[in-house]
Amino acid sequence: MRRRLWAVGLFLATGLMFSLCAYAAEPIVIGVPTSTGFVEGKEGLAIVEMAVAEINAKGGVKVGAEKRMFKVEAIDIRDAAPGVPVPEALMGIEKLILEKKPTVLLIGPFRSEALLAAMDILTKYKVPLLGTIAMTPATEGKVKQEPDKYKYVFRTCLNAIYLVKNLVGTMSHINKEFGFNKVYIMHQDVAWARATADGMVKNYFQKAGWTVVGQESYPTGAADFSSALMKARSAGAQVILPIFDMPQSGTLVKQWKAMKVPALMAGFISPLAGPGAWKTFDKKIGGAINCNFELGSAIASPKVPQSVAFLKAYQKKMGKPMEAGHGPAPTYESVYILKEAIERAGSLEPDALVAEIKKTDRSGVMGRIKFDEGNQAVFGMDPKEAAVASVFQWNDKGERVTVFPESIADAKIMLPAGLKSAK
Amino acid sequence: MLLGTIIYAVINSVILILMSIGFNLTFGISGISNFAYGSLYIFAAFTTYMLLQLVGLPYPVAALVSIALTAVIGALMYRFILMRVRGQVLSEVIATFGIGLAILEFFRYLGFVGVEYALPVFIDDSFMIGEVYVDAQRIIIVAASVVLVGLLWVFVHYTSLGLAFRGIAQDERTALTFGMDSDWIATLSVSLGAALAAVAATVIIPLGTISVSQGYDVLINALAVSIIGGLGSTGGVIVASLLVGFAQRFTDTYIGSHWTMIVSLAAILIVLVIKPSGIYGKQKELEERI
Amino acid sequence: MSEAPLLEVKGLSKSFGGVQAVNGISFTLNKGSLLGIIGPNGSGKTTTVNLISGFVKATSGKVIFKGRDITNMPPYKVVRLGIARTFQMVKPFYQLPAFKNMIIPLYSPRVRALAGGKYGDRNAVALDLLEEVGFERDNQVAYKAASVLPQGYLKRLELAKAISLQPDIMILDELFSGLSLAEVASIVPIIEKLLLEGKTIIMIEHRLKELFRIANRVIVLNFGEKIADGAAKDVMESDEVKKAYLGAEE
Amino acid sequence: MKKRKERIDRGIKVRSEDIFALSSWRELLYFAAPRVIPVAAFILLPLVLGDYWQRVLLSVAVFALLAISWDILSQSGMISLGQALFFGMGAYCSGVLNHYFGISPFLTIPLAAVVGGGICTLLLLPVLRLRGVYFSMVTLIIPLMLERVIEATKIFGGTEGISGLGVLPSKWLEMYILIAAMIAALFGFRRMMTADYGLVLTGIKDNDRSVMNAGINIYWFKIQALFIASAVGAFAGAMMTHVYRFVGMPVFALDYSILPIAAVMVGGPGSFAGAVLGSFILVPLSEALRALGGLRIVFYGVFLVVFVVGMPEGIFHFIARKYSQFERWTEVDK
Repeated sequence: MRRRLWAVGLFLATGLMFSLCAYAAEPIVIGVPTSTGFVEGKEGLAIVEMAVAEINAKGGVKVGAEKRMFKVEAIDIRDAAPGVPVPEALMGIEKLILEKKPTVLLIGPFRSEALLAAMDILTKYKVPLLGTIAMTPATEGKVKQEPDKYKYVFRTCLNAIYLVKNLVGTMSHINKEFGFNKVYIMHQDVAWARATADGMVKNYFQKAGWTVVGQESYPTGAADFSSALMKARSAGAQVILPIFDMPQSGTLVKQWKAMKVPALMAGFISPLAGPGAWKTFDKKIGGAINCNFELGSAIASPKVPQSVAFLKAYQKKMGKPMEAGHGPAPTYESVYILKEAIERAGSLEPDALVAEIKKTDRSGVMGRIKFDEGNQAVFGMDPKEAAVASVFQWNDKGERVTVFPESIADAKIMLPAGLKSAK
Repeated sequence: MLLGTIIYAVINSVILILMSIGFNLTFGISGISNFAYGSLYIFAAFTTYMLLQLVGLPYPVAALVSIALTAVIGALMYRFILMRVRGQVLSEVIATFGIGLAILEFFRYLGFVGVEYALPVFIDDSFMIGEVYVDAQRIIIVAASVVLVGLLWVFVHYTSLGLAFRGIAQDERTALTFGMDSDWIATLSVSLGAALAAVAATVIIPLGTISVSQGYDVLINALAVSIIGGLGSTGGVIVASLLVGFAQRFTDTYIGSHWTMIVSLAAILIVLVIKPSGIYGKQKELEERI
Repeated sequence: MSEAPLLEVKGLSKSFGGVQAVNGISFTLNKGSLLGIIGPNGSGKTTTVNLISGFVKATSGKVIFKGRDITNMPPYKVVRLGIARTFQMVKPFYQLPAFKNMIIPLYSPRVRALAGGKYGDRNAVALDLLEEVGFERDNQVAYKAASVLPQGYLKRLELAKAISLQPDIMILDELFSGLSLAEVASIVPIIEKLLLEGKTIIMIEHRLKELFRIANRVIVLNFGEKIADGAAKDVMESDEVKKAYLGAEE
Repeated sequence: MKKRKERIDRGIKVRSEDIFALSSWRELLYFAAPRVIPVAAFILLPLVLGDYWQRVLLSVAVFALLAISWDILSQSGMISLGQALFFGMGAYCSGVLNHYFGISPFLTIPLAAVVGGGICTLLLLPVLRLRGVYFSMVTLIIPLMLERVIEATKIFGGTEGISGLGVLPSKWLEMYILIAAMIAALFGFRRMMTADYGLVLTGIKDNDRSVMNAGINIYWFKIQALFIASAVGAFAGAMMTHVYRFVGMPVFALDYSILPIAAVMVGGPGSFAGAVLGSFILVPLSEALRALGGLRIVFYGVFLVVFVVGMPEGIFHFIARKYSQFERWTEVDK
């Protein structure tokens, strides 16, 4: 019994202690709940620290009169790992809020359902979140319905809707260039990917007179894509639209190349996003087209100098190039959005802060950032107008050439061997 | 289409065989079910990667070294942990499971995540077989596993150590009276199993990338195949792998990729209901005795 | 030809793989008799018992008990019908005290049925039963953990477990093996008492001397076949038996 | 010295032979203390704890229940590696009942316990025929595969799961229902396993042959044990579902399988108190260790190994001994 009471006392004490030292914290605390066990989370956290270092180096943030430093408090909520229950993630966020008393949260959950569930917690504790991973439009829906309840939830990264828009753009571009109109869709069997795939079919392929020769969804962890590729081949698909963010999807690329499927691989495959892919897939990815969700996430464009600088800075700090095609840029931006908002608001009072964040209008790494009434960063086709994604193609020299949107494109799409333009 | 499916079904089955044969062999010999199997697979993969990238060894060497290392790990695992709980199934299961968990999650914690972790294919080429292209790597896998199974068969049937293995497998007590050191045999069995996991990793991983979560998948596959085929029976593994492998590919092609998992689950449940000890189950006596 | 035999075994056979462990054994057993089954090692004695008590499935043949076919019935059903057995290798629950070892058989449906639903304190019953088989109450031996009991007591415990099931037939598998003469001598009366109570008993034994004192009929097995059946002394006269015992080599 | 020896003897008697325990108020005290104190602790804790640590206590209770259910199985000779199966089954049953049939949580939770338990038992029925490691393997596989099945068939909300489920009127009710359930399970099953019924179950584990030979149908008993255990787990799952108003594939997560086992191993198997104590140590610990992220899971793994190999008895027995000795000293002083 002694021991049991002890244990009780002990963990009461720790609880107390935590909260005390949280109170004592002078600097402005940025909470970073994410899944550090995954590339997007790992690099995201590194980038928050990078941005914070930059800002602190320049003397910190001006809150009213006084200058204050940023301080990063990260927590691993593991929600990206398939085996982890949502409550686990929620508890992580709640713990971070209660013990580190952050002014704002960055990055946030990976899984849509986790983000949706987290919204109520954020409202409860009045902590703004600048999310940069989860992509479900459902959150904006909730924000629009009950603005003053859910006003704390922002998203600076691409959402599923904009992803569709970009892919649509790419597809129509391809269609214009080569007159292709037979597509085979392969996507991971998770909410956002499925939504994107269906969105593509409904909003574009059907309208634009494409024929969807096949659609295949793969459970996370699938490792053999031969049958779909065979189907694509025999159905004479000219374009394969993959939508994957699981590491195993690398296999798909290799198999696509190995099976010499005469079709353009254009979509999103997370392992293809970064420069490392060339080595990873031992040079077998030439011709693949990939859509990095935000400009600056592992891909830069000379037309937006900030993005180039950003990648350089990262390379310099980490000693290796960025790999995540989703998250980094908006994460970096979010820190600055926050800084500016705080300085405009002149206080850390949540509601005032939120109001200022909403007023954001800055042009940075991913172009120009403004929030719509759903607190979603507006994405467009021109970095001067809005934030942009970047669609690039791997050429056979192992370079990534931006091909879309036109505003930042460096070259035209080139076709893989064995595929003739339909024009 | 059909031919292509069959070809890839064969490949898929062979991959399953490679993934599960080591696990099954260990159990067949020493009755130890090594739940750390999947993590040994991943361990081998990362070791190879590191030897390749950091030390800069040529692939074959790196592969061999990591296979050897994994085998050693297996042996140590038995000597320092399993040996102390030998014979208590509960403890064996939990201990190996714990080890596996620790290894896998430790890799994740160390930040071995992301797509840069991959192994190169042996030969970067692919050939037209019938109607589909098959890449050299997959052909190598098939060849490798055929050779492997062959070697194992010879080893078990014609070498004295192999015979000793069979002796232990059939009747430990008697074997002991003939002066076999069962601990020694068990050590070998575990490390042999580990080595086989490593072999599987070094030939299969080049198909894609290394990811920690694969560790669990491999274990699950090994278990599924073993349960269907019958624990400890190599013949069972082969038959079960073919069964599951074909079932998966064909459902993939003709029904839908996401049904593949259901097929395997169904297979397991059906086998358990019809013949609980699996197709070639050696555990039959247990059934009768109870 | 008074009444139908209590137990009837017809052409019982069992082969493990190629080995014919038991080959077409038949015999009948009347109520109240004590049948001894003897034979050299590996002659199929224990297998026969396992076949009767359902622990091993028969390849062919029939076991009929009280006119009811119990061939290949699962052991627990056989016991419920009234055939209880002991094992050659006693495996008590070592960490439990002796009398707690009795609880499980006392918990069995058969006992509860015989007790007609209402049931007293099993511990008390257990202690009584153990006293019957020679766990003297005064020296508290019944409270000792099974792990510290000498072989003699473990065998007694095994016997008590069988008795507690109040069976019609008791099969005692090498009850005497590993016991000293004295111990055997002290157990024999218990068995005689059981006989007087009208129990039917099958004993597998190597200790022929002791067996012949109580057995009124003996079956001799060799290589899974019945080579002799009859009163103890006649059986030992048959030269086939002599051959089996003395010259089992050729 | 002699006196001390006497005390030890009696201590051991008090611990082991409950028959003799009720003979004097002192022994009664021995029994009362370790039962009353934790109960009191669990009843009072929520009142003193902050919002967040209340949540933690909640999951302590949940994992304690899962651990208890694991311990029931292991004491009956079945080693489960898939407590998540029970948990998830309960979670989905209550979730579905509540969402599709609009039944109130007060009904769905008990229903889920029974139905979920039943389904799990049916699923595992074939394996009971086999000894050894089969049970572990199948229990490990089935939940992970069920995830895939739900993912594929998109039933019950597929990957998104079902959210916005009904909740119990107040968080205090949630808290105390769980705590009450845990305490009830703890003492109830302790009693059960020491009674003749439990003796049979442990008998099956130690030597099924001789249990069969007592005319007892061991399948039937194994089935009962399995049902009891899975019902307990399902109950935990159902509670959690309504606490978080959400049920989805993650309820079959490996976490729910690992943590309970780790808890039992740390606390000590064979005495449900160990299971409770284990989760009472591990869950808060893992919360405190959250900063370490994934490393926590590594710790669980290590815990499993260390305790299985080094201290198979678990902490509980150790503490229990210390406790009884200490208690006797104070008595002498009185």
